[in-house]
Amino acid sequence: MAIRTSTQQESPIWQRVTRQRWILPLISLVLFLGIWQALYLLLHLPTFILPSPAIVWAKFLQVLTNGIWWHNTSYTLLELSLGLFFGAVTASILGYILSKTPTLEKLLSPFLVGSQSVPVVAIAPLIIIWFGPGLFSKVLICALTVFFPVLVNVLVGMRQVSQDLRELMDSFKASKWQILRHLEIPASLPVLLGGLRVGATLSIIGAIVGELVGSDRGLGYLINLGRGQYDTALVFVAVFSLIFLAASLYSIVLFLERRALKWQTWQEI
Amino acid sequence: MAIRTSTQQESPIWQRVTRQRWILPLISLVLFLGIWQALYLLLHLPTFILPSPAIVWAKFLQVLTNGIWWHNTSYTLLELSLGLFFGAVTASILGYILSKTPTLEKLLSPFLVGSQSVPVVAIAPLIIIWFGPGLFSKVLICALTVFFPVLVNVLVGMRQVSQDLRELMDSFKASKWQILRHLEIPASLPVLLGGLRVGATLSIIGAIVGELVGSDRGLGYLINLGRGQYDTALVFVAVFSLIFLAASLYSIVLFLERRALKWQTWQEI
Amino acid sequence: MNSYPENSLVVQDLKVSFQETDGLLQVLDNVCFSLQKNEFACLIGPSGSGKSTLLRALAGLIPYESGSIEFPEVHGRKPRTGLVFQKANLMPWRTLEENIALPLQLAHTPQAEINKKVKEMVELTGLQGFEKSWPHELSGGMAQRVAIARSLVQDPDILFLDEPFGSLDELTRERMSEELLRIWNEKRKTILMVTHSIPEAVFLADRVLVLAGFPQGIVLDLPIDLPRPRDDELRYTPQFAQAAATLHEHLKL
Amino acid sequence: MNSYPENSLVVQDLKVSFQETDGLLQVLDNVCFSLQKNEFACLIGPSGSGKSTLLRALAGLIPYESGSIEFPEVHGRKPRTGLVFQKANLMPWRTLEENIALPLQLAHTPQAEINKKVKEMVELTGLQGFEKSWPHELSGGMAQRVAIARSLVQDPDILFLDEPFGSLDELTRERMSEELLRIWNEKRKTILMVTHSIPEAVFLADRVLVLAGFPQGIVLDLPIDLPRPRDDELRYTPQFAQAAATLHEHLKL
Amino acid sequence: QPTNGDGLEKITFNLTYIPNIQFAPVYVALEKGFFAEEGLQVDLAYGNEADMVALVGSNHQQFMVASGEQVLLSREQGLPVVSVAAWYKDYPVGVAALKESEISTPSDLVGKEIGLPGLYGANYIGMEALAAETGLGDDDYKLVSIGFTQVESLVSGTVDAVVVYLANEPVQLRARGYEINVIAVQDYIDLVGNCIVSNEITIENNPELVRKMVRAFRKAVEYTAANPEEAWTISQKYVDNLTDEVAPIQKEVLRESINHWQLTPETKAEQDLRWTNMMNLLIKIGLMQNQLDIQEIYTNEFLP
Ligand SMILES: Nc1ncnc2c1ncn2[C@@H]1O[C@H](COP(=O)(O)OP(=O)(O)OP(=O)(O)O)[C@@H](O)[C@H]1O
Ligand SMILES: Nc1ncnc2c1ncn2[C@@H]1O[C@H](COP(=O)(O)OP(=O)(O)OP(=O)(O)O)[C@@H](O)[C@H]1O
Ligand SMILES: [Mg+2]
Ligand SMILES: [Mg+2]
Repeated sequence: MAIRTSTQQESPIWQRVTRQRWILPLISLVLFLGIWQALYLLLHLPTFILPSPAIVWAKFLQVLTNGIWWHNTSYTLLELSLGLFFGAVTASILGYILSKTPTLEKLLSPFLVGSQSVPVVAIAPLIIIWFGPGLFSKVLICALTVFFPVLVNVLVGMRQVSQDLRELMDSFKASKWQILRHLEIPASLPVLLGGLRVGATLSIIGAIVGELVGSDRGLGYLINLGRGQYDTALVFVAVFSLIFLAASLYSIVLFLERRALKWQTWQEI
Repeated sequence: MAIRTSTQQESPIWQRVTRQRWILPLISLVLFLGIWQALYLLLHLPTFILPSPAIVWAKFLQVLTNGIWWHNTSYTLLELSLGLFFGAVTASILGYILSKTPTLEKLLSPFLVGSQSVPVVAIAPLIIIWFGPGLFSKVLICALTVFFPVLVNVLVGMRQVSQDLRELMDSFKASKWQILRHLEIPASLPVLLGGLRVGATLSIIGAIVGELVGSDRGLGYLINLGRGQYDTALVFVAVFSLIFLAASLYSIVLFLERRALKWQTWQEI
Repeated sequence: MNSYPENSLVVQDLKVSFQETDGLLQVLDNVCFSLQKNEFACLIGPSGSGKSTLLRALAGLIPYESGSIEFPEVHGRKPRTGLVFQKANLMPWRTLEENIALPLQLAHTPQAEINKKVKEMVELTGLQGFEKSWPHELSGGMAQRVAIARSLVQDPDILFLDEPFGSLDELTRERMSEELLRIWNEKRKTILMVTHSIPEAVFLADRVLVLAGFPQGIVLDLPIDLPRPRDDELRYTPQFAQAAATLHEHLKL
Repeated sequence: MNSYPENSLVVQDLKVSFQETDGLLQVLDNVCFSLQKNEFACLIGPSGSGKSTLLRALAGLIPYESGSIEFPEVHGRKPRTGLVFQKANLMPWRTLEENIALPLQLAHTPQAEINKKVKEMVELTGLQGFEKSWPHELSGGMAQRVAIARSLVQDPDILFLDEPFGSLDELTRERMSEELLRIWNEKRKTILMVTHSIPEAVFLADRVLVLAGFPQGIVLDLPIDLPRPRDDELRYTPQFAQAAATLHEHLKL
Repeated sequence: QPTNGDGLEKITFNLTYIPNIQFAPVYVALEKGFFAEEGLQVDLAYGNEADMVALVGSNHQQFMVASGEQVLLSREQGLPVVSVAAWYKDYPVGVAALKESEISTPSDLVGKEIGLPGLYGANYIGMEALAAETGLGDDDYKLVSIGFTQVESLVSGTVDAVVVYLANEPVQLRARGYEINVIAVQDYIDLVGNCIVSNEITIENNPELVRKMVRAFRKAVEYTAANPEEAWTISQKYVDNLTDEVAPIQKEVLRESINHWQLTPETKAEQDLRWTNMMNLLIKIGLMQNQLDIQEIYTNEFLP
């Protein structure tokens, strides 16, 4: 019918450049560093208020070589992974159970909405008083932050399972377990993973809150330490590490999402 | 065709009871208080670790009558409203501009994803250093927390504006401004408000973090005060007030959503 | 056909109603009909008359209030039934061949046999080369063929189809009808198909049943005595036009 | 009709292509035809042959590469055009009457006049009593009527319709066709309507144009000399069947 | 108490906030084996001071470092905590201002904005004590909550003066070339500073444990004061980032801290005065309502 010919018009240079996926983020980064350096030079602020990019970079290399960076980053990572894992797993299981028992769901839904809006920063002290200052409390805070977005999304996801596909499974006389395995889990996966993506970013806040209150390891500790020693470059290194962690976690979940949901068509962001 | 008759079968009492919208939340509340009281009685925990519901209630009445509660709650409310307002407005405007200039959007998108994952707790001290300890810093922290979810949702919303309706507007030779007013804003409103709903809950975290870091008023200050004075009941009062604030804010946005989007069919949660 | 044809489905005095919050919705009553073995029957009726409800009751998806649905035994066992919905109703997370394999997996069929049967169905429905495609990569017509393949893979004795071509455009629809006829010819099933299109019903069926709304039941049982195999020319013959006109008349009642 | 009919649209050698990332997609070429004043023409053609593209070019939504589209003046002014899309394309956040009012609002019409005209169109399309309804509360057929009302409210001289009944079932479709004919009778517009359904084209049109894919253009221009007003009986006459058969022939080419 | 394989008694020692050079004696006690000599295996935990007091008060844990006012405040709320040994000899809080501001005595603070982390904790109490003792009224100055940003806020002129820990912020400021005046609270009133805190249950059930703990800790304090360089080296294992840029400043912080430690025992009368002053102050500023019996609050029974 319609015919595709190769007489493509030459597109302007700018368009050809911006078509490279990595070019624009790179420009952004350079721009960001440029503005930062300019601010540093123009404002004449003392280094402990605003360090230059070069100083922060040197600090990063220093903590990288003397092992401090990895010592603390790995601890935060541990809290995060444990928190994410337990939070997501319990939320998923509870979510599936609740979605099967509507009365229980209605009974608990005020708590669900309520607890979603509990600022975790506010209850972190209570958790520490109740469960002590160790790893457990931090993992718990982290798990709690992940718990609700995932739970809510499992409920929403289960509700979105197509009635038509349920009837299809019924017409094949599938068992409850088969329906869970072959229909409900795959059908609610996109929403579940969407919740996990939000949860992953939030969980970092959870981990940091636990550490900021007081700890001797982790990136939150590094922030406190840097502030206590007026080593603002160290604070910057820790904050950028956190951003990097958050972005990586986000990308990993996104990657998992695209792997698991390769049957979906994808849009950026 | 099909005929509706009134020979409705009597439904079991339990079903008739649960059909009342307020019954289940009420049961939940009673259940919650019951479990709390039971824990209190069974665990023999000292009051400063777990106060009983009655003690917390007495504390609430005390701070209510002596004005402390309103003094602090109103301040947090002020921060919240200003932060929400400025955060949401700037995010919406920037969002609409970005969605019209894809190159700019691509340029900034690494920052958008990155900054969404900056744990606000981590940079709150920097903001106080840079912008001073006053109301401004706290409103800024709050606005920043609201900013990104709303911005991202405006972008997503604008992308979801139906191409068909754009063509419709074109076929009527509508101006850019008319397209914005009559198509783009109403079409992206649901997603925008969805972002606002998330943002509203997050903004509470923002306000509290700002207060916890350093403040002499607000519910975050009340939490710090309660902890400093080993008055756990006061901490509970402040946390419950926050939950109440968050839930109210959530409900208000939900209410606005349902008003503004009364053309949509609605589902619970 | 024998002089005393074997029945494959007998429905008597079927009554179906739905319990809704504000009352009992009565949808079907006095529905009586039977299908002969290897017969291709079409069911038409106004929107909301209960066609889908009838099919869902026959497929065992919803209970009925009174009356009876009987499936006489085939080769000494209960006959298997298959149902094709109005929408293709594919699982978007399964490839084309995984979708076809679903009912076999649910029945714990060994993998080797699954592979064999799926391959057979892919060929029968002309979907070779698309085995690994995702549903969203298929055209509407292909998706419908997958749905039909999925219902055929268990080798059902009776096939219920609920407006399987409802969402297709006229030309694709005609092509699909021809393909369905070819499959029916090859596999010889008893088929009951709901359709909105009078020409489609006339083109495909041995018999057309007209279902009126509650409480009337089946108000017309029209045998279509057009020669088989039928081809496209048939659509523009006077006999065709006449059968269509009769049905049209009864639908407006 | 006059012996020398006035033209309302003249299209000559129209060529349309889309610039895509991996090349130039040529969709239309050598498209020549003209519409007479107050004529009801239908456009049919295989899927993907460029029917929608042609309509969008005529309505000025996409640019064309070469050739010409001319709208001779009516009463000394440029004629107004209206376009109805395949989907009703209503704004879900506007009530039925607000949807109809949209084009008038965009043209800065005074509110009093808007009210008057909208009321008129609601009556013409038989939508009284639903003025305050939301689009999601309307049935498919009602939504299509709103779309038509919206395109008529500006009193266009030429109306382009792109498969306006595509998503409706056969019975509703027939009812809508009859209503469109009634409106056309009352308002006397020039109409060009794309459809997938041969019977629909024959039933409605004075002329049926068949568009083949690139690079053929219009391959058949068939006048339908059936008497008007047309009613349902017509569908089962031999003349009708014959015109349909001719079109069917040309579509398969 | 649980013991590990070596027959050592396992306990947790709660320190506040994060690892810090000011906790050098604890690190010295661990590294030099002072705890092990007493048969103790000590784990460290860090956290918010109030949270930690709650944990010791409920006997979840047995020992911590806390400031004197925390003992009083928590006892009033019913936490049975007891100070079992003094560490600091005075209250290490003061008000710092840039030299050019010409604030050098409490009376210069009149009409000024004074920054402090918040209206709670040691900084607040120190400031209130100074004001009460020097006759400043609530309206004479303005307190501004600035979080722990005293150095930045003072340097950038956000506030006129800041409340500081004598051993830390003044050192930091001077090291960065800022000339400052410091008004030390200890020059105007005697208050209790940091102590080793335990609880009544432990004292009653396991007084030997308390005695061992106090003995080891006192020994470490004396050793650290005598060998600051070695203590510094030991602390580098426990406190991250004691790199060359921060080393001179942090060493100075350690030296400054040692000046506040109680190296020669005080008389009971002197100690009673500190505790009573603190209690009266807390009552005066409304943080406490009731008079408590000072003798229940601290004990010298376990001192070597
Ligand atoms: N699960 C259900 N619960 C309640 N009412 C139902 C249910 N399913 C169908 N109905 C009602 O039963 C009646 C018949 O519906 P059905 O879907 O069987 O009609 P149909 O003949 O298939 O119509 P169509 O041609 O539009 O598909 C309708 O009034 C419908 O609202
Ligand atoms: N905006 C566009 N950009 C690129 N290609 C397009 C665009 N719009 C249509 N096409 C292509 O132009 C060709 C004709 O499409 P068009 O929608 O006009 O067909 P049609 O005749 O209306 O088909 P149908 O009957 O299925 O609606 C198709 O190959 C289509 O992929
Ligand atoms: Mg149906
Ligand atoms: Mg089209």
